[in-house]
Amino acid sequence: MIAELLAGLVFIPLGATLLVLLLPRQARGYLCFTAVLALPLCLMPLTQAVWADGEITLALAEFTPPLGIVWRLDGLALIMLWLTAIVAVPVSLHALTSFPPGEQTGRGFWPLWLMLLAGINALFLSADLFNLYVTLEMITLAGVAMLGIGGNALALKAAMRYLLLGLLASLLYLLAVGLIYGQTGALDIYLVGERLETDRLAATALVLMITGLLVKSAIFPMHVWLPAAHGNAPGPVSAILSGLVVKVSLYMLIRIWFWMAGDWELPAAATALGLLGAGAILYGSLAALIQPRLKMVIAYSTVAQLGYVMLLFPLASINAFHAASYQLLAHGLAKAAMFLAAANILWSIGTDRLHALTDLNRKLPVDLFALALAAVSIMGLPPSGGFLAKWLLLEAAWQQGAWGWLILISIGSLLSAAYLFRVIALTCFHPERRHVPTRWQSPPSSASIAALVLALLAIAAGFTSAPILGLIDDSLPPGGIWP
Amino acid sequence: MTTEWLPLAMVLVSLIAGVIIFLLGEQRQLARTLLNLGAALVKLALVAFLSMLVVTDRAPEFRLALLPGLDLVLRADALSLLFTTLSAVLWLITTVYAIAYLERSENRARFFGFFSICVASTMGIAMAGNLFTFFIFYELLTLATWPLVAHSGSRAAILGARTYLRYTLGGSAVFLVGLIWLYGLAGSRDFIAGGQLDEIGIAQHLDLQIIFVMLVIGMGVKAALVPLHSWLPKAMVAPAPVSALLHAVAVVKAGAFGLVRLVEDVYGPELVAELGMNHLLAVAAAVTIIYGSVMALRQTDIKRRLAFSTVSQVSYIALGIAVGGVMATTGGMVHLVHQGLMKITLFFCAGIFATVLGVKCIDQLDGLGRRMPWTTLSFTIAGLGMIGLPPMAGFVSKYYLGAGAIAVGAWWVIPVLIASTLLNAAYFLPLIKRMWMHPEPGEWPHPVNLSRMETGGLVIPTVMTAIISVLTGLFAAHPLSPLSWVMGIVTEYFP
Amino acid sequence: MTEILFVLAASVVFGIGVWGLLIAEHLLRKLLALNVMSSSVFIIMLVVAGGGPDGPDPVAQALILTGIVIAVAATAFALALMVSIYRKTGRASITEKGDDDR
Amino acid sequence: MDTAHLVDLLLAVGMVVLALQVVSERAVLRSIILFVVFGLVMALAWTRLQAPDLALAEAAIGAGVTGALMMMAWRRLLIINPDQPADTPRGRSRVAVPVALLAAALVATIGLSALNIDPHANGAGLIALDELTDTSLGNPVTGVLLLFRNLDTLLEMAVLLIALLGARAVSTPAHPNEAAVVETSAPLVGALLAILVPLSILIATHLLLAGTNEPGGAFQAGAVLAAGGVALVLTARLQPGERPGVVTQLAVTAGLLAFVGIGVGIMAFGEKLLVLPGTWAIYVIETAMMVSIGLTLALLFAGAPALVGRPK
Repeated sequence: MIAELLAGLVFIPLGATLLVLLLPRQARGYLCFTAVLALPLCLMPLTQAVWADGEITLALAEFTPPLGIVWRLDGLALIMLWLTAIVAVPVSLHALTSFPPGEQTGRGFWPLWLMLLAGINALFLSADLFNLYVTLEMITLAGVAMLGIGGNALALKAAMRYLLLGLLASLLYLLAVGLIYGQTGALDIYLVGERLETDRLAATALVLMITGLLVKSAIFPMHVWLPAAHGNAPGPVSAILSGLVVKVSLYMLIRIWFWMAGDWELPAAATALGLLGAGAILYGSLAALIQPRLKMVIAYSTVAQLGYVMLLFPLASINAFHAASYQLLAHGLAKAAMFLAAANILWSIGTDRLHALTDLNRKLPVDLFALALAAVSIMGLPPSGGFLAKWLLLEAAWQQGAWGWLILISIGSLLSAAYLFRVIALTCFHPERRHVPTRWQSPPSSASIAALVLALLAIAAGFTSAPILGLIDDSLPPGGIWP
Repeated sequence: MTTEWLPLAMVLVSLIAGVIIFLLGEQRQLARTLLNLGAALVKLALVAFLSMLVVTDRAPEFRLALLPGLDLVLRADALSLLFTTLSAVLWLITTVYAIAYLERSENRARFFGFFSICVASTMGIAMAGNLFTFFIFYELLTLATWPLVAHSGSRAAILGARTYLRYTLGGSAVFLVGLIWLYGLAGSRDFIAGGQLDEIGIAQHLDLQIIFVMLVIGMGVKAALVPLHSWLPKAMVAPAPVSALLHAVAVVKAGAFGLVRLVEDVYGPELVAELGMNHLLAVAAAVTIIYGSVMALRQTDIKRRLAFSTVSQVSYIALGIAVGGVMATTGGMVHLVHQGLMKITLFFCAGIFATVLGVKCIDQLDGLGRRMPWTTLSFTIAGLGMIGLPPMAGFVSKYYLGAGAIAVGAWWVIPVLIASTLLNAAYFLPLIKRMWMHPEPGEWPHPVNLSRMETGGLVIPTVMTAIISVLTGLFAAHPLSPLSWVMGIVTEYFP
Repeated sequence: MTEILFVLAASVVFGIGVWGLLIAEHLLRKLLALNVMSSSVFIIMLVVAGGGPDGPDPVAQALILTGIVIAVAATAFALALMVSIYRKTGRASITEKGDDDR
Repeated sequence: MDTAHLVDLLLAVGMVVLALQVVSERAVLRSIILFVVFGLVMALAWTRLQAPDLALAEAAIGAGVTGALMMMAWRRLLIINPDQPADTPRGRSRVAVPVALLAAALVATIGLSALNIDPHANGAGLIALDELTDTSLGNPVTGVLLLFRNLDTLLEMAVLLIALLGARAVSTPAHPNEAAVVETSAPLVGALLAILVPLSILIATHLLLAGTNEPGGAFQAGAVLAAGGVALVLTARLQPGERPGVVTQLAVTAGLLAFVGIGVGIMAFGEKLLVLPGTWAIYVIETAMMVSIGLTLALLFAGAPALVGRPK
């Protein structure tokens, strides 16, 4: 039964893509949405199984490592899968109206979206370095393609930049995989972790891998592609890219660092990664503060928020692990909500320039409410998932006496408050410049509800820590965590 | 019958009311009014019921684990009931006033929605059973108050709101770091009368001192301790009911209440004295008292004068708990109630002056007594109370403060009190004199014709709070008075 | 000997690819540089994996084969994207300032 | 120095020189042509490394298909705007040279140090050769691709499909000039096609069948099949269509459909996920994959969602 459910996570969306391409247009919408709804249904029994028996492994085609590929479902992977499923449902609900399955753009969107879901799920399940490469390519190509739907020139150029850097990053990663395979004769992360000797070759491979993944995750200063891509993508695609796609490579980075290179002691490298995170927090926040467009603010906010996850590497304790996972989860929910709300605003008034956003509290109360709730979580104000993440991170920093990181986190959250309150203030209280929108159409109510649901979930994440943290506790790296 | 949910219900009543008000939209005025008043009445009933439980020693407690070892605790004890009662009563009165005050303005749904959430967070602050819970609602309060300050949407309002945010968020960042530090040292502890940190060794006393300062900074921002006060006068651009709420019940009081919790229930007066932190707090409070009064004297705008008066008066609370001893602590804590009653009256009056006649500056007050006798009378009563004239409520507070200071040998408090009283008189008496003695001007700045409903809605709450403030002073010895209540609480701290 | 020669050549080709990717303005040339780079990566992967008397490591060969197909898929998609950009903007490059504005 | 090493040296030098020219050549078209030559040199290098599967793949896919795709894209650009200014590399990025040198040095160091490493005793490659004896397959690469690590191959087909879907999704309305395809009605072309297309099908089928025991397989076969399709597109015997029909969609997805159908459907019979039930399944899957790869590449080449026959 378990194997069927695991297969379902990948092959339901994949199979649905194939069916969507073959079926007549009337049936498409329902089919796609049903396929997305099936994901949380698959995850529920799997969660119970992981709770009861711990990690689940499945050797594909009955070949075990080093030859075969193994799927491993532990707590961390489960959390990421849940994030994917939970974000996917409202985003799909939104996409049903913004990309109607029968129309030209929808025909482009839905198969790619389902393929992307299949790729993301396959990546979270996979414990094989090369299989991770293939899934990562699936995700990158599908993500870039979705970004270009609609043919906006800015979006197309951003897509190209994203694609070129993404392919370069993939090559670096692939080269590293080749080197590691040469040394260990294995590709399974756990097995490689056991066999890898810490010589120059392995160190270089690790550097190549990390560099590639940092580019894919848009960690400062390799973030250059992200703001334009996330800021110009069509509505739900921004939510998908910011909520899910960047998390994927960050997750891989965590896996490789702690699971594959878990018993190397690399405090200097860890500090360097943390400093990149610090750069991301400061630069992303300051850049968000001066952006003229709502979606660009949110995009730069993603650059900043991902920086918090990087603090896991220098802090490297159980608390930091909790914090980073929670940050991935809470940020995914809140950021998807923000981008959906921004998409609705853009749809309604035809622009997302901040100075044009007046009186939204009366025109688009639900969307503005969703935006504000999500902002609460991003700023790390209680009660919200973002707050718990920040609390855990501060606690982790305190326990190690890492006052520098502690101050950084505080400053970062103040900066995030600065740029988000700026947005909300402009949308509600706008004294002199009463902007009369050139066009107005109210967004479909399901689109607004989708944004609101995600925002409420981001807040609700502030009350459901026990099961989530429990899952993480059960899936700590085999070599332990070292600072 | 289980009563655990009662503290939660106290918070949720206003929170849900707020959300429903948002959803009702701008036009459903009657439904909104009924909901507002209904929720306020329900809350009063809950407070009454809770008081009964607390008196009979069956105080309920609601507990929810947010993180392992980190609980959200809401519970009713004597101190929290003091604050909730004050908030609940004043909320009801302010709601009546606000409905009348905002009769003709726009964005009322937003206003009343955040107004309710603001009260909900005040309830949460009052009922918080540990510092973590306190912090959560403290932040929620910041969030809910910000749109109220910016409500009018004018440039000044937005700037005022921005200043408010900068101060409060900066303060809460410091608060959060202090909180993390404290929890790292001592773990999560519930509030206990007399403190919870006794067993922490002498080696950690420096840590405790730094943490104390950080937490005081966090709370001092809202309590408007000098030099963290300057957001308060700028926030005066908010509508009058908001100012009233801000100064009397919600924000400033939340900061002062937090200081009380910090000194009495987290560190405990003994430890605070041992760490030498009481002197620090007392000096900060004394400086604030004098500075606020002097600044108030220099203001020509009525609301700004009242704002600086708040800066000064709220610090009596901090001064009381810092000086310590049964009497002084009682004086400080009872001022929580007394100052609230008097200050809300004053702001109601200022709001009436501004809306009905357009009077905003002190030199426009001439002859108001004849035009609006009831409002002017209320203003006079509250103003005299602030000065500390017997038998007003303010006198009771000041008397206990002074006597308490002498009892513990803190003689230096007396000159501070005297100076402050003189300054109070100097900035209130000229106003009162102008209103009653000076002749009416030929023309008021912006006279408005109000309907009977509106006039009643504005004046009746004002008169009521004025009367209550007199009664609390007159019947201070009655067993149900705030003073007796506070005495009961304080005797637990100083057995 | 063969291996050493090829590894050296592939390393230089890798460097040339990086250089080309960074300096080229035309998107086609950037893509050519990427493809040149990927070829060099494949050579190194195969050489590093070693092998036995029957030829190089079969798993490495399979990985490279997969890599080649993925590279061609990505290239084909990138070319389609480039043509779309060209149709929209009349340029086959993405180096422009002011992209953040709308 | 014997002949073999001389050839190696020539190949190595050729690779470097060609790569340098591909990147630095003034005219883009010459770059593309040189890239194809580079691909052929690479193919020779693979044979020298005793990897004939890769040599075939490099020649057919790396050089052939990629070169054709590049060429077609270049041609489109020219059709859209014939006055395309020549592109010359300029020192745009000051970091380019240092980064490139660093990269080359890095790669050379690690590559050379890796040469000293013996193949791992428990390495996947040796185990694959062991496992192969239990199967009816003779080509270990095909074994890895379709039996031992078939999830990679399945997802790789997904990548190919995503590329096609993505190319469809990002396509903007075509320029009017683009529709004008060179119409060649010369009898010689017809005769050439009459030979070329059946030949490509024949070679593809051979590569497919040979792939189980000898070098070759679905990918190489698909690329050769695509070459036939490309010839038909170039001579306008097949023309870009607007909407893909069911047959096109079915052919494009056939590889994945067969793979998923068998690999996942097998679970209904109590087998484990992706266990293939026998050699026949491998043939079915490879055939379907070949069709999908061939058509997908041809469609990507034509830059269109579908291909239709020449209107009569």
